[in-house]
Order: sequence, then C-alpha cells, then structure tokens
Amino acid sequence: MGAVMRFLRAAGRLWLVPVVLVAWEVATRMAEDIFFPPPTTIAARMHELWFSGPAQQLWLTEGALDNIPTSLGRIFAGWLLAGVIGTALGIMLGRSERFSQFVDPLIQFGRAIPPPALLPFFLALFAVGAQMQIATIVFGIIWPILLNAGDGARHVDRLHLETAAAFGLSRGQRLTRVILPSAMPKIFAGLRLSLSLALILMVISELVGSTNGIGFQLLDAQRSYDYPGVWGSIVLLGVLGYLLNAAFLAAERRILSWHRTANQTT
Amino acid sequence: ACGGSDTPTETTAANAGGLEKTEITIGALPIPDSAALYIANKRGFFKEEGLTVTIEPVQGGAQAQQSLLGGSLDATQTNYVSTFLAVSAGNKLKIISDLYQATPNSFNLMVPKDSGIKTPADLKGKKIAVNSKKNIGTLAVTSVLKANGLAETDVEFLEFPFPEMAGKLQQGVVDAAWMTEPHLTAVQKNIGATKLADTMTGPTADFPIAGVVVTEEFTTKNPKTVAAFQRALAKAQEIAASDRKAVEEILPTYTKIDAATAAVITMGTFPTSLDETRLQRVADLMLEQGYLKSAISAKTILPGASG
Amino acid sequence: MLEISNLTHTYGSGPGAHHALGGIDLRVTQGELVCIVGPSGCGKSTLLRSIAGLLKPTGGTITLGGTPVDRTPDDLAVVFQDYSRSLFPWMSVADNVALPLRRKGMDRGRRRAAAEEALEQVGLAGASGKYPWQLSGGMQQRVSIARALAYRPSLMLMDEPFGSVDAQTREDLEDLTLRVRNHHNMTILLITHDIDESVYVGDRVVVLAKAPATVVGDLRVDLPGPRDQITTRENPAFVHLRAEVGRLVRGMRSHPAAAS
Amino acid sequence: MLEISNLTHTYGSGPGAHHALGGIDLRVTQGELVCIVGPSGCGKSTLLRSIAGLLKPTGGTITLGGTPVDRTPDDLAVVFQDYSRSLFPWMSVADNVALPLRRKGMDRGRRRAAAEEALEQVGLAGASGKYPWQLSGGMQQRVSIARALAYRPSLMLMDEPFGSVDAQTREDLEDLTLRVRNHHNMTILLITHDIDESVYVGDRVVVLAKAPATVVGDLRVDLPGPRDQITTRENPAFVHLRAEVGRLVRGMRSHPAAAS
Amino acid sequence: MTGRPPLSSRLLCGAAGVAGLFCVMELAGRSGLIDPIVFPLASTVVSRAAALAADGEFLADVASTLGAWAAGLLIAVLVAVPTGFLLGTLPRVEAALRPVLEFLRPIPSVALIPLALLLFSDRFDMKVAVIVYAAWWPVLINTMYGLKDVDPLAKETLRSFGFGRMAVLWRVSLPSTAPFIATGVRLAAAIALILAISAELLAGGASGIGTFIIEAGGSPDALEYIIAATLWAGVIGVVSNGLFTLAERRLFHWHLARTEGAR
Ligand SMILES: Nc1ncnc2c1ncn2[C@@H]1O[C@H](COP(=O)(O)OP(=O)(O)OP(=O)(O)O)[C@@H](O)[C@H]1O
Ligand SMILES: Nc1ncnc2c1ncn2[C@@H]1O[C@H](COP(=O)(O)OP(=O)(O)OP(=O)(O)O)[C@@H](O)[C@H]1O
Ligand SMILES: [Mg+2]
Ligand SMILES: [Mg+2]
Repeated sequence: MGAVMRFLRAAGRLWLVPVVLVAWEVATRMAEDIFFPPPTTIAARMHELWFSGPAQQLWLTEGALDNIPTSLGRIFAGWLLAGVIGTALGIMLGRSERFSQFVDPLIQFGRAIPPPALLPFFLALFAVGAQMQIATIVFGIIWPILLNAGDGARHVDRLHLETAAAFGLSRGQRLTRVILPSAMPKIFAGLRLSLSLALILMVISELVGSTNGIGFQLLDAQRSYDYPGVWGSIVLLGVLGYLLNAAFLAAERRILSWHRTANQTT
Repeated sequence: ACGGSDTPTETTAANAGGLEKTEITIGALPIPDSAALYIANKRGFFKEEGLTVTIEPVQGGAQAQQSLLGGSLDATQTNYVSTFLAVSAGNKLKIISDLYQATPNSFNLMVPKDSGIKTPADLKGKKIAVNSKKNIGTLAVTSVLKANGLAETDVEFLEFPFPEMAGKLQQGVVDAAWMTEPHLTAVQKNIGATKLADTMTGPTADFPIAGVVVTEEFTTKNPKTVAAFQRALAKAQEIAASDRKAVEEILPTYTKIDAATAAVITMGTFPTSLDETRLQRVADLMLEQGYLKSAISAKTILPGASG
Repeated sequence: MLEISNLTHTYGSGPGAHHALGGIDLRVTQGELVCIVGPSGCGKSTLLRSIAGLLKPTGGTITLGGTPVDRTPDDLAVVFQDYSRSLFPWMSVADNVALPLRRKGMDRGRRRAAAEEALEQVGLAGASGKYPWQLSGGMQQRVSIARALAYRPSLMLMDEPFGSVDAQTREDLEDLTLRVRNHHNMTILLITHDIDESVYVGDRVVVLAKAPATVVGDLRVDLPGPRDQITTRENPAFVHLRAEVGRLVRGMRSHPAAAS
Repeated sequence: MLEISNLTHTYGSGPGAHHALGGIDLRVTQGELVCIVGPSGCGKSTLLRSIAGLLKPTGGTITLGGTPVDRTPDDLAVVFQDYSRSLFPWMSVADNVALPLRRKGMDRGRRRAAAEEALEQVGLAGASGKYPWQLSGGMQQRVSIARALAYRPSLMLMDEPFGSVDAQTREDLEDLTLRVRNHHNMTILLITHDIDESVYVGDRVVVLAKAPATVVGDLRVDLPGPRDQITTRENPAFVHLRAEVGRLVRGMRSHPAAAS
Repeated sequence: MTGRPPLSSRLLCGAAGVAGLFCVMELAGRSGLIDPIVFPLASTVVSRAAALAADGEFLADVASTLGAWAAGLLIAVLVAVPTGFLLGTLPRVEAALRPVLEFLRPIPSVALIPLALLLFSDRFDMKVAVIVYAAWWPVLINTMYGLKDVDPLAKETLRSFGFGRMAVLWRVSLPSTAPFIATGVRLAAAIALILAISAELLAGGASGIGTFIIEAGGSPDALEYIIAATLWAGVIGVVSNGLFTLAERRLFHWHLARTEGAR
C-alpha cells in the first residue's frame, strides 16, 4: 500500500514529462524539418540502435553493450576521481592560505582552459584510450567540486572551529568531524554539477582517437547525417543524466539528512 | 531550413546586374583548397560582378553546412564526400563551383621512420590516423587497401586532427597516418616519417576534393547572384591553376603557413569548370564502399536540377 | 597555574579600532574557581578567548603552568557564550559530547558511557540520540556544559554557562560544577552576570570595569565549605560579599550605598 | 486580545515524537504584560513561536483580536532566545534595527532616527555603525531588543530577552520595557527564568509545568505602580509573590517549604 | 580577519607557483618525458604567446570572444538567479521541472552547437545562446543549494516582523546566499569562456580566439599556435577570476569575518 502510494506520488511528480513530449512531437511534426525529427522517430531509432537485441542480453543490442557500459565506466571513474581529488585539494585550498596563494593562479588558469584544447596534452601524457579519457573527464569536471569544497572549507562557522580548537581536536578530527561535514552541502552542490559535466566531458573525450562510447556514436551519427541517431544519443545522455542525478539526490538525502531538517523552515 | 530565406536581401543602387543579393558570406577552411576564393576577393573579381563577399574561416564541412541552413553563411567550402552524405540524408544542397582536385602526393599515407611497415599490405591489423572517419581519408585509404588485397575492416581507423598526427606517429599510438599538406612536409622534416603510399592513385587519381556549396533554396532565389559568383570564382580558379606563385602569395594571408613552407608543399589542382562526370566518380566510389546506401546522380547536386 | 600580566587587546585598527582590554593582571592557582563579573561588553569574553588561545591579544602575556599561551593549551575545555552555534548540527547530542573524548584516547564504549553520564548529570538523560537543533535553548546550553564536564579538563573556561536555564536547573548546575571541580581538582574561570552566583560558586570574584577592561576588584570568597544553596546563601558573609560585588559592578567601589 | 485554548504541539511523529505542548489555555488582555516561567525545555519557546505564527501547532486554537492566527500576525515583534542568529550579519547594527521600520512606511531619515533612539535607550549609542559580529553577546541581545522596541508593535513576544546582560543593564532594560509598554499600550509576553524579574515586570506570571507543557499557575501581580527597582523589590507583596512563583516552578504547588 | 596577506605577497606567491609549473613543463619537455613533437616545449609556447600579445589581429579575436563571454555570462546570471530562487522556494515547481531540467543538464553544449547553428542566423546570438545554456547551470545549482543553507531563524525573524515572502527572499535569503551564488558565477565564468571558444571553433566566424585556432589548424606549427592561444584563454581566466574575487571580498566582508576563524 505504502509502496503503491509512493509510486503514484513519484509518477505524479513526473507529470510535466508527457506534456513536454507531446508538445515536442506536435511541434516537430508541424515543422517537418529533417534536423528536428519528432520524438517518436527518435525513439524508434534509439530502439533500433540499442534496445532491439536478444532477450538474453536484456534486449540490449551489441551496439548498446559495446558503447553504454564503456562510457558509463569512464564517467564513474572520472567522477569518483574528481570527487576525491577535488574535495581533498579544495579543502587544502580552503584551509591553507599559503597553499592557496601558491596554486590559486594555476587553478584559475586550468579552469579557464577549454578541455578540448587540452586533449593534446593528455594525449601526450597518457596512452590513448580509457586513461586519457578519464584524465580529460577529471580535468573537465573537477572545478565545481574544487571551488565549492574550497569555499565550504574556507567558510566554516568560526565558532565551530574555535570549539574544535578549544577541545584540542586533532587535525584529522577537525577535518573529518568539523570541516568536512560543514562543507558537505557545498561539496554536494559541486558533485551534482560535476556529475552532469562528466557526461558532457565523456562525449568530448570520445571525440578524438576513440573507437567506442556514446560520444563516439554521437559523432558517428553526426557525420553520417543520421539526425534521429544524433537526437537519440542526446536523449540517451539526457536520460542517463536524469537517472544518475536521481540516484545522486537519493544518496544526498541520506547523507545530508541533518542539514535538511536542521534548516527546514517551520 | 529555418531563417535562411528570412534574411532581408539588400539591393543597393550600385547593383547594376540586377543581382538578387549582393552581399555574400562564405565559409572557407584555412587550407590551400580555398585559395581561389581569397584570390578572387583580393583581386576584386567579386567586386567587378557587384558582389561583396566576406570569407569566414570554418573548421569543418558538417558544421559549416549547418550554418548554411541556419542562415549565418550563404555559401561554404565543402568536400564532396560530406556533400554526398548530406544529400543522401535528405539535405537539399547544390554545388556551384569546383575548388580543388587531388594530384599525386597531395594526400599520402605516412609511417614513422624505421617502421616495419613497408607496403600497404603490411597494414593488416594496424591503426591508421585520419582527420575524420567516414570521409575522404577513409575512402582513399580503403581504396589503397583494396588495391593491396585488404579490406576496410582489416585496419582500425582513429580520428586525430592533422596537427596531432605527427605526435601520434612518434608515440606509436598509430602505425600510419593519412595526411595532407602542409603537415605532410612538416612530418617528414620533423620526425623523418616516410611515405607508405600515395592515396590518390587508381580509383582516386585526380579525385575531386572540394567545392562551394549553397542550399537549393539559395540557387532558386538568387540565380543571378550565383551566376555572378561563379564567373568571378572561375577567373580566380584560372589564375590559381596556372600560376602557382599566386597561390603561394595568397596562402600566408589567410593561413598560418609561411611563405617558405608555401613554396615547397605539394598542391592539388584548381579545376576551372564544374564537371558532372568527375563528381560522379566520388558518388560511385562512395556507393562501392558502402558510404551511400543507394546510388546518387551527381546531377542532383548541381544547380538547375531539382533534387 | 595561570598568570596573566598586563594583557591588552584592541579589535581592528585605525579610527574604528576598539580598545577592549586595557591591561589585565590576574593570577589563578591550581584548583581555584574564579568568577569574572563585569558590565556587558566590557571584555570578559575577549579575556576568555585570549586565555583559550583563540585570539591573539595585542599586548601582554599569558602563561599557563609556566609556558606562554600562543596556541590553544592542551587539556582545556570551553563553554562558549554562544552555545547554540558551538554545537555541531550534524552530530547527535551524545556524539557532540563524546567527540572531544577521542583526545583522551578512550575507546568507543567508554566515550559513549562518559557522554551518557555527563548528559544525565545535566538532566538530559533522554536527549542523547537527538540533534542539537531539536533541543530548546536551555537544553543546548546544558549539552555544551556536559561536553565540557565530560572532558574533565585541568582548566575549564565557562562563558555565562547557566544563563538560559531556569532557577532550579541553574542551582543544580552550579552544584554540579562545584562537585566536579572538587572531585577532579579542576581550575575554573567562570563568567557570569549573576552576582549571587559569582559569590556562591567562586573562590574568588574578579570584577572588571567597562571598556577598556581592567580589574577593579578581586574579592576572596571565604565561605565555609561545602556550599549549599540554602544555608550558604543565608550566611551573612555571603550577603555581605554579594553587596560588595554588586557595588563594585555598579562602580561604587565599596562606599556604603546612599539609598536603601 | 490574545486567546489560546487547548493548544497542543508535537514535534515529529512516530516513536521519536516529542509532545511539547499538552493543552495550554491562556487569555491575555490588551496592554497586559504577562511573564511566562517554567523549567528549561518545557515548551515556552514553542508556545511563543506558535503565537507568532512561525510554527503550526498540531492542535488547539490561537486567536488574536478575534482572528485566528494562521500566519504571522501583523504588528508583532519578537525578541528571539537565540538573538545572535536572528541578527543579520550583512547589515550594520543600525540597519538591523531600522529594517522592520520599512513595514511602517517610514522614510529613510525617520527610520534612521528611530533606530538611533532605540539603540541609545538600550545603551548602545556608539555601536550603530558596527556589525553584529563586532559586538559582545550582551550587546547583540540588546540590539535585538532595540529592534523590537523601535518597531512599537501592538504585541511583543520576548524570549529570555535579558539573559546575557549584567545586573545593572538588566534592571535598566526591565524599566525601559515597562516604560515603553505604558507609553504605547503594548501587550507583552515575556519568557524569563528569573523569578524576581517575572514578578517585577509582570502584571501576571504564568507558570508552565514540564513536558508536555501545561499551565500550572497563573498569578496576578498586584503591586503598587509605578514600579521601582529598589522599593518594589522590598515590598512584602513582592517577596511573597516571588516565593509563590518559586514554589510553583519547583513543583511544590503552594505548600509551605519543609526545609528553611 | 587579521593578518590577511597583502596583495603583493599574493601576487608573488602566485607568480612563484606559475614559475614552478613552467619549469616542470619545460623540464618534462627537455628531458624527453613529454616529446616536444607531441606537446611543444613550455618556452616555445610562451614565446609564441608573447608574440601573439603584440598581434593586433589576435587582440581583436580576444576582444570578440570576450564580448560574447560577457554578454552570455550576464544573461546566464540574470536568468539563473531568479530561476534558482523560484525553484529553491517553490518545491512543487521544482519537483515538476526537475525531470526536464535534469534531462537537459547533461546534454553536452558542444553537441548543441550544430543545432544552435540551425536556429540562429547571427553568429553572436548563437555564441551567446550556447554560453547561456552552459553557464547557467552552476549559478542555478549553487543558488538552490545556497538557499537550503539559509539560517531559518534569520528568515523567521523577518517573518515575525510581518514581512512577506518576497521581502524575506530579498532581504535574508539573497544576502545570505549571495556568497555561494558568487562561487557559482565564478564557475560559470570559466565555463562561459570555454563555450565561447568552443562555439567559435565549431562554427567559425569572422573573429574570436576559436577562429584563430581554426586558422592556425592549417599551419605546420598548428600545435604551438593552438596551445599559445589556449594559454591566453587561461590568462583571461586568471584575470577575470581575480576581479571576481576582489569584488567578492568587498561585497561579502561580513561573510569572511564571521567564518574565517582559527585555522
Ligand atoms: N525542532 C524540534 N524538533 C524536535 N523537538 C523539538 C524541536 N524544538 C523543540 N523541541 C523539543 O520541544 C521541547 C520544548 O522546547 P522549547 O524550545 O519550547 O523549550 P523552552 O521551554 O523554550 O526551553 P528553554 O527554556 O530551555 O528555552 C524540548 O523538549 C525540545 O527538545
Ligand atoms: N570581532 C570583533 N570586532 C570588533 N570589536 C569586537 C569584536 N568582538 C568584540 N568586540 C568588542 O569588544 C568589546 C568586548 O567584547 P566582549 O565580547 O569581550 O564583551 P563581554 O564582556 O563578553 O560582554 P557580554 O557580557 O555582553 O558578553 C565589545 O565592546 C565589543 O564591541
Ligand atoms: Mg561575552
Ligand atoms: Mg526557549
């Protein structure tokens, strides 16, 4: 009963989706533009590309099994790495004025460099393939985590830090018990931004020297003038992004429960 | 499809020839292929026809075609393989001028110094760098492979921009690279790479490479403008075809190729007329290699024929 | 144990500067409970924060057990005036209390037990699983007292620790503080605005004058121990001392009051 | 003017629920100053927040001037217990005080003047250009009192408003509150832990019992007006009432105390 | 608050950091760790970049890119902050829009450039549209998360004085969220610059750093040109970030004072 209700409520929250879909379908059918195929055409193409496989493969095609898991693997590897490195570096930056003085210009510099322009650099450092792609993803998405973590760590409530100091908490305890939790909401904002960016960077990293992945398929469809295919890839990215984000929010709700209730307005 | 025709066409008083549109923005790649466009502009051939032409650098054919349809470009340089692919996908495009045609050694397959690969037949199972998959590069390399008893599936094509290919060869990321000028000359000089094969021989000898494309709508709405443009560009093609010095002079003005390099690179030829049978070769080879699902007549991409 | 000499502090600089401490001298011996009273805004918290090493005073010296205080001394606990902001909202009440105990090398079980015990002592036996923001103001204040008491520091600094609780609870907490002090021979500095309280719990009452703060009175409280809320407060010596402190705070410096 | 009947409130639900208010009945007439006392954590702040419309009680009704309170009533000012968090750190002290006056449609100059006047009344004449975080705890508390007083609301809710200031300032603020109340005929509800204070400033003292809170005593304070810190507190009626409230808070319900 | 290092020491330390990286890169190139054919020497790149600074054409390119960048960033902020407030304060609207927004967010702006080309006949509009699309997310997300962090007691204070929802938003939520929004804007500024260049790269155009890179692509020294131009993009990023940081320090001194505690 509770589960049914929950399901219905979840479905209720999605009401805007069918509305948008129908509007999109109508608009594209009226426009009759080959660049803007209607959603049904896109869906058919997506089905053909990825979901028309045999039952024992969960109806996934070879194309799907070839491209989607590889891409997802790259995204996760890149995102996790970026999360760990970004949080660590960000907290160092936030807590150490010295350190931030030295590396801040480098960080601001790196941040402003278009990741595609850095592909040659990563290509030089890493073997082509997963390593280089993950490096590109990490480089491209680390900034929101880094900046937000730095910000969060810099702006911990003064009295919290003084309490920690007064009770002689060790550096490690201060970090894990005080600084990290209070920067956590901001770090999560960064992580959430980065998750979507990871999808984008995955596409970019697959544009050069790659032989598989969703980004590669997108590029392939683009140069074959397969517009439904292009849109199909875009929709796939959107759906993946939505699912990843939903999973992320669920995790966040658990981890930041104190934050939500502590700050809820009555 | 959107917007292209909405741009208000300005008809100035100076418009003697009754041109429908006197100001044209054309996209061009910063490579030798588009030299005639710049020559025509510099020597005032367009002006003589009452046209004001703005040439804007673009990076690749596909995006430029989108700009064409979106209306930010009126015409653009394109390669023929892209054009046929686009047309087969339902885009209504017309080639109004031919720009560039391959000559021997203008598009070569290069291997690093001391490579174990001595003949194209050794490429089986190897990795080859091309600037874009499903395009002239793969088409030309595949025809070389076929001539040597290999198929397209016997090798792996990887995409890299031309400037990065030297590095990839050096690092061993790829075993061979399909390159064109000025990178061909540079790669030989810098890393001592050697030529494995000329890809513009046999079925691809004198292969048509690039032309000027507009939308079909543009040709039907602006026939006089198109004709004026063609006349002006033909003059420039004539010069480019007959006077290498003219090309060498113009190259450094719109690319970052210096005069010294311009003097030594191998250049293709600049055809002076638009020839249906030559273009048909491209479509036929594409059909043969499976780039096209069904035959396309080159006539359909020439002005006049409604496709 | 604690020696403060000619301590000065100025907040900010230039025309907006505020001269908060104007040369404070104070010696506190081991095991003493010194109450500090003084008008609002005179610099009591500033003094406390300097002793805790949380603020670098602009002048003077503080030594603790012979070593100058330049960073937060070891084995110190503070009950902050702004107790609600000094609790960590992401931890349960018990975790807040248990957190500093890690420094003492206690294992999980003993930390937990010590926290529960301290919470029970301040009358919050049932609240250990709650979060600070689920508690009333007075309860939060008691959590922060429990945290300091459970830590059993050798020096405890308390900034108006009993301001938000009712009279009954306040008395209980005063007695608790005295008990814990006697039991563990702590040194305590306690800031309060309640003159009765300062005399009741203090071994000495130090009176600060308004900005910049200086010591204008330092009274030894010689009341027969163990103190008791009813008998002690009835003691004539208590009544006298209370009046004395009251006069000092009001700036009347021991003159007999004209009215009443 | 204010009528509360059978007000109940429960925080949370399920096994962790906390039953804070257990059926409160209270009537306050226009111009009255009602003091609320009760043990820490009993539900005083919860009651106040319900009246202010900041919290939706789970049961019962509150009407103000005949209309039920379902959102924040007009012409109300609150002095929060957690004063430091209720001041805006990005505004100067004067701006903090002047901000609510915008609601009164005052122009800039008059807002400014009113803020300066209120700050002076609470003894913070020089602090108007400072930021809240540059003030001591007691000064911050006075800023939040000044903000409420300057607003001249018809109903004022004060949650332990004088807890962080010294005795002298406290008396001044008590008298100030009484003066302002008489002058502008405000209705005031004041939560305090100081029993003397409750009797001194209150027209009535309402005593709440521990969780869930219920009214266990409602005493009318019949002291000859105008009150005076010295004479009023010496009045035998005052002493008697104080003892009475004290007994109620301690849960002894008017029985003569056994000890002492 | 006390003892903030003077600006000169910040600059000095920063310069030291940059010099350090330069040396590492140069050494990596000279020692053959990174083959100069694959990635040019740091000194080569820097001298190219220095030469570009005197190149009027390149400066015009930079100006053109910056124009689109500024317009795009401004619009993104103007759209994202109110939207963030709307979504942050109206949970129902947020719940309804979330699927659509979360669907749109991971769509690579780079993949959208071809579509933007179809929709806009003006290059500048196209660039700005793409920039806005990519740059508004960080501002939006940071605004929404910042709103969750507003002290409820501060909001209640204002409400108790009878202020309405809008007033509370304007006077409490906005100021206390502002520092976090500012971080979002700084994130967005870098993304906007990236998108401006990418859009120029993919779409071509009369001028812009991206266009410069296209032109350089045909050169045998293409890599050096491209990386030198990229270097300038980085420098623009550092400068703009410095300006933003300065502005933030001025605007949010209260935030720093309250939170820059014992380290
Ligand atoms: N947000 C909340 N969630 C859960 N429980 C709460 C919450 N706020 C208050 N309580 C509980 O409600 C009870 C009453 O709290 P309230 O703040 O009204 O007490 P109070 O009488 O004001 O106490 P004090 O004098 O200490 O301020 C307390 O036991 C507290 O634990
Ligand atoms: N961060 C600061 N910046 C500037 N001035 C400050 C700062 N902190 C405190 N002050 C000033 O220093 C003086 C002393 O403050 P302090 O907090 O020590 O007072 P206090 O004696 O604790 O008062 P209270 O009893 O009200 O808490 C006050 O006048 C206050 O305005
Ligand atoms: Mg203080
Ligand atoms: Mg309370």
